Amino acid sequence: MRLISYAAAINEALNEEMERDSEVFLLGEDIGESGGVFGVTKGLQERFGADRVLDTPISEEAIVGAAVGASLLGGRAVVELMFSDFSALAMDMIANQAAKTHYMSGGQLTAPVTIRLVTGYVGSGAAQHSQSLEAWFTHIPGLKCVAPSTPADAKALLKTAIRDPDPVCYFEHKLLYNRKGEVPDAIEPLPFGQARIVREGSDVTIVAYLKMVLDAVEAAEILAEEGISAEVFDPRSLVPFDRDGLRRSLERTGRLVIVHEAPTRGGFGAEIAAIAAEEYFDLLRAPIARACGANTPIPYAPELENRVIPDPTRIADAARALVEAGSAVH
Amino acid sequence: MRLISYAAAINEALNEEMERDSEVFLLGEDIGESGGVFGVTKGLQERFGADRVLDTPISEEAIVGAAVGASLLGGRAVVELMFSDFSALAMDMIANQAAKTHYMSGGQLTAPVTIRLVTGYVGSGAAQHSQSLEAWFTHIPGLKCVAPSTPADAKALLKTAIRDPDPVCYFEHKLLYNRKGEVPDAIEPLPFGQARIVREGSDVTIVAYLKMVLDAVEAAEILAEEGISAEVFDPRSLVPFDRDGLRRSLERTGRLVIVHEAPTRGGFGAEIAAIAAEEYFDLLRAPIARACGANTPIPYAPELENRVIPDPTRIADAARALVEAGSAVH
Amino acid sequence: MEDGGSTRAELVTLYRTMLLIRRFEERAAELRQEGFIPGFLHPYIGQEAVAVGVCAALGAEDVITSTHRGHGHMLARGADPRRMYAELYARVDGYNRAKGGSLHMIDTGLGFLGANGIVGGGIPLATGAGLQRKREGNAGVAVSFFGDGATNQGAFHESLNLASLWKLPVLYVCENNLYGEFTRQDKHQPMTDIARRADSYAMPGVVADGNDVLDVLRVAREARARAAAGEGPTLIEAKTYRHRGHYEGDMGAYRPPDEVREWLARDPIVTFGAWLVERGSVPQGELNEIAARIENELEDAAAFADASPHPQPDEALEDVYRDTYEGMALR
Amino acid sequence: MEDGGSTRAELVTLYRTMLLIRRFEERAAELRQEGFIPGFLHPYIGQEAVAVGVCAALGAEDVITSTHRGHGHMLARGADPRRMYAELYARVDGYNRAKGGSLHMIDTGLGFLGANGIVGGGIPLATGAGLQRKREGNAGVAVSFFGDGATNQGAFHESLNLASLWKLPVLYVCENNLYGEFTRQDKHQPMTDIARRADSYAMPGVVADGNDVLDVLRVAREARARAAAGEGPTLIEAKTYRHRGHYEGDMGAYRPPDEVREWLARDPIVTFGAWLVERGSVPQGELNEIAARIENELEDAAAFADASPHPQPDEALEDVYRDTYEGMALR
Ligand SMILES: Cc1ncc(C[n+]2csc(CCOP(=O)(O)OP(=O)(O)O)c2C)c(N)n1
Ligand SMILES: Cc1ncc(C[n+]2csc(CCOP(=O)(O)OP(=O)(O)O)c2C)c(N)n1
Ligand SMILES: [Mg+2]
Ligand SMILES: [Mg+2]
Repeated sequence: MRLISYAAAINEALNEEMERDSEVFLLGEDIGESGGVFGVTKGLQERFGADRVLDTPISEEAIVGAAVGASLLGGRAVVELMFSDFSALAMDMIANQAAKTHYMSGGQLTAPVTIRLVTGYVGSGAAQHSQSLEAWFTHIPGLKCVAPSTPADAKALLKTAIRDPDPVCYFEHKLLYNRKGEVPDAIEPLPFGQARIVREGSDVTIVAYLKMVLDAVEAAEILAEEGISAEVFDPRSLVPFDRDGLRRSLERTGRLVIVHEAPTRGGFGAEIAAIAAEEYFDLLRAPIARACGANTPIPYAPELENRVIPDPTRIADAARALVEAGSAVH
Repeated sequence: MRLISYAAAINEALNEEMERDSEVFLLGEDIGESGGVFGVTKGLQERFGADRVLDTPISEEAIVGAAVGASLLGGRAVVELMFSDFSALAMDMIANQAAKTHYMSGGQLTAPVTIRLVTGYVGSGAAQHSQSLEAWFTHIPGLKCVAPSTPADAKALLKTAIRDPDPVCYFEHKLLYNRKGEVPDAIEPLPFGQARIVREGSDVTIVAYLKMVLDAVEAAEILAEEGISAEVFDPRSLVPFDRDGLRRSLERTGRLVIVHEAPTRGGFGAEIAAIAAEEYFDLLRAPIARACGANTPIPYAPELENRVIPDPTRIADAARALVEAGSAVH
Repeated sequence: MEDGGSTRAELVTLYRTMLLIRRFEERAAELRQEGFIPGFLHPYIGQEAVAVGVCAALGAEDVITSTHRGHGHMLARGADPRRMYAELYARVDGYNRAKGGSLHMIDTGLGFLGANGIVGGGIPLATGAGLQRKREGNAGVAVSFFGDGATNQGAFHESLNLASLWKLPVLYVCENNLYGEFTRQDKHQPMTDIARRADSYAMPGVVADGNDVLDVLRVAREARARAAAGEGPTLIEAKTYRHRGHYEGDMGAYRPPDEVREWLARDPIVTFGAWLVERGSVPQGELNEIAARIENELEDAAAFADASPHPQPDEALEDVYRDTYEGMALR
Repeated sequence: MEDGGSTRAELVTLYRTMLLIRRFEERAAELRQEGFIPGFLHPYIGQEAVAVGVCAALGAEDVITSTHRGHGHMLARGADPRRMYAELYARVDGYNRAKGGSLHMIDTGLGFLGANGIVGGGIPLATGAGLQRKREGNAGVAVSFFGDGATNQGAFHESLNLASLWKLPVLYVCENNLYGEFTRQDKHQPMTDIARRADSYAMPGVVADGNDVLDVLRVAREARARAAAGEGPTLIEAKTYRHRGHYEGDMGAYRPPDEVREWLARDPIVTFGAWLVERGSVPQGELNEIAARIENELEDAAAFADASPHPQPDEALEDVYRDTYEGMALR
């Protein structure tokens, strides 16, 4: 076991996968010589050379497209979108090409590309550098989507993503990069679709991913002091999603709060709520609550940014309200 | 009252709005001289001239961007995306620019552009010409989204969209173009956020929009023969969404089936389900059901296409299951 | 015309392949009329010399991305007309198991990475394929076919810049048939020679007579040699014309009759056939036999398609993911 | 340098504006150091002659789209440093009510349609603004500033094609400062003169000395005249250099020291100041007074920003829609 940062864990995963398989290569804007604007790919170009860690022009559509095209012939391209907001420029290559290749071809061809999307708010990054757009991708059949919250998961899931035969959108959160966590010296790829119970509880289940897992845990601590036992559920991969894990958790708690940074309307939290309302309705002892981002762009000023992004207090308030109303309901 | 087609209704709305306001102009690929691949804009260039109905190169990002840019200075641009699938090439201009301009500028500037997205399956159009991508847009704060199912609504809502001060995504369904319906000789713009009860019922509410409204009505007829009274609820605009209307309907029925063509996972139906599970939980006498598109791309073969798109039978089955299970639940 | 050192057999094969494409498309149009083909069809008729000339310059390890007008490229690459018709018929023996249709036909065995429903969509993919070939030591090149209209897409610009910067082994083959859908070139771009756009990327740009299969072959050979030698990509503009409307059903009324007449008079197959005969080496009788054999082949292909079973509805749920985690990802 | 017929007063204003930008940016960097400014800052230092030269050629009805490095463009257009600092400070008196920050500053009153966080994002918007101006009978032109890196974006290609095809009154001003972020031009595109990319669109492309405010002014005047006369757009490449890192905090270690030294020696403000003095018309003392007045102005601007209130949290829920249907759309 070592205590390393989330960024270092991603770097290690890339390092080890490139070591393991010469078909793995990286491309992105300023990921090579300079090691990335967040330093995540530091040292990799020195180690593996400029033909396996490629600095690209500012051409999101072409670089994602090039990664997809190379993957059609067996290259294991890992392409970085420096800010996930820029995926808006590459949606055709992601959603119309990579996602649909296997299906349209009748199973002949696949695009096993890994797309790293640097996600979430960063502190006054404002409207075009702070978005959480995972809902665009979870809606597109053919894509898998993962969203790790710890260094260990970040490393294990990235290995899985790179080895996965399908295109994978790998969401990594800027504000987690410097967070440290325990990572085993040798770590195996983690199968997708296995949630992690971050903290056990019996009164309410709080589903959260990426940076919001930290806030959910804080919320659970606040609630614990009030005698409310909250379970924190980190799905880790959004597609596939661990439905059985959610069912088991709801069997314990009967109440559901969903948390993400992205705007509430049409966020992946809506899908989680729909799953629960369709399949686990009988387990619900209270309405479902979403403590998610406000339906606004991300503003610049800290006071405004804090207003639109969920925090432990708001998460705890939502959970508390359910527990108080909850038993009354049925 | 006249009986005209959905395509003709859209054409009339464009015609009358261009008549009314010289700032209204149209741009898109082959919308002018040839009147559009679906004939929706026929005659408009002859009538208003080539400088108000512009045929563009195949450059989705630039033409949507040009529409947005013109709207910043007061032009009322209406831009057509010949197939909504091609919006993947213009997402930056729609989601990062138009949607956020008013907010980022602190309310100084708006982009009152109307984006016409030609949506849905068409019969063996396959994976890149048949998508229903409305969920991408409903998730982005700053955009309004409308999805008419009848000629009258198509005309009234397009007028509202063009006059609206915010950017509006106007979804129109290919398979509705030739459907005729009653349209008043003079029609007023229809405020957004007002759902229409297509058919009243007391056992189950079926929410559907665009072409699926027709299938929902057929399903309701099937159910009626079995003595099940289904209400068909057409939100007409997705953003804003008529929550009060949904509540009133659920007060009558206590059961909810949601229908759309788009893949189930992360579709706008998930948002509707989440709203109901959050706000109208106490009104629900049964689990929520989604009779939506399969989580696959749209295949080419008719047999396969029919398998992944909801039809009256599948909608009726979902509703019946709720009614049968329903009362048992609580 | 210049034979550029092709053998008699090679020349005859060029003719045969062009005619196969022509007749495949004409027949497809009829079959669609008769209701056997449900989807869109964008006929390649008139442009045969481009696909055939380019593909004759390629090797087995080369790969291709194509367009909505892709039947010609696929046949020129050696695809099986039976499986192509079966796909158009939406039957299980089709190339894509009836999931793709005309717009998405793929034959990985031939390195044919697919038609594309997105104008310009194949260009970045070919660029990436070229990148992968370069990583393998320029073992083969990538070819991207696209039209004049596609050269106004951002994907074209970004891809050519990247390919030239990295000296990728890619042939960018623009089939300038003067129209993007119903819009004439002078209404969609302010210049005439698309090949000149290569200058923006310090890339060689060459114009070929797209109705002269030997000229296309010559130009493609040079470009392929340069690419394989690690000298980077080439933009080839083949000037040609589609004889029919944009898709089956479009009457092409927006095109001046004189223009159409003029181009029809330069039919790439008729002219090349005449050249083969005049040049004396190939008797008309041999060309007639070729034509007859093609009729039989297509007759057989249509019969094969017709006999092929319709897919089972639940097959629609397969192939979304190669690895579905026991179907979890499908939910 | 050639004064191109500018009056003494005009020349002094050019100097003053360049110096204002320089000092505004240097001070902003300090204020960020001291913790007054929360977000990213991309300093315009070194490129002042471009913004000032271009904006001096514009009229009141002209509009501008800018970039992530937009402070210089905005100040050259006449923006109020007090409201700019207030925005950087994230206070309510900022141009964007603290919602935008450096990357999104806007002053509609000045026709400044905004900085942009998306590289190349402003190019299609300026093209559309030009379209609107053309619809109004070329009442004014649109100017789009962008960098060398942005010229590899599809948006650049699509926009220039459209603008030239439709003869839109647009000035596309590329500030080639030799780097896109940390990547040198020769590593992001295979050519040197970006102005030549105009040829792909049958558009005039002109190179200007981006460190010579008078040369930029001359070139911009010609381009604006052509645009206003309905003769269409121009691509202007202004060769220049940023003195600092890509953003505050970046040390620019990736740049060869000689290169930096060489360009610093060509400082656009120092050279123009020297020229004004040598040319005799402007005594050094006058320039010193200008500098002193700027210090006061910026002192006052920073004080104004500091005194401006922080926004109330709930203001975050305003301005999503102009028309919220009583807040319905917000839910
Ligand atoms: C991104 C995109 N925009 C528009 C279309 C609709 N469309 C299909 S083919 C076509 C014309 C393409 O013209 P060109 O590139 O010259 O190819 P050609 O049809 O002439 O072979 C258009 C506009 C599309 N399929 N994809
Ligand atoms: C679409 C997009 N890709 C990447 C970035 C990150 N980024 C911000 S500035 C920049 C460099 C831009 O270079 P250039 O266009 O030359 O402008 P300069 O910074 O030199 O003024 C990059 C890559 C971005 N903001 N937007
Ligand atoms: Mg064409
Ligand atoms: Mg630069």
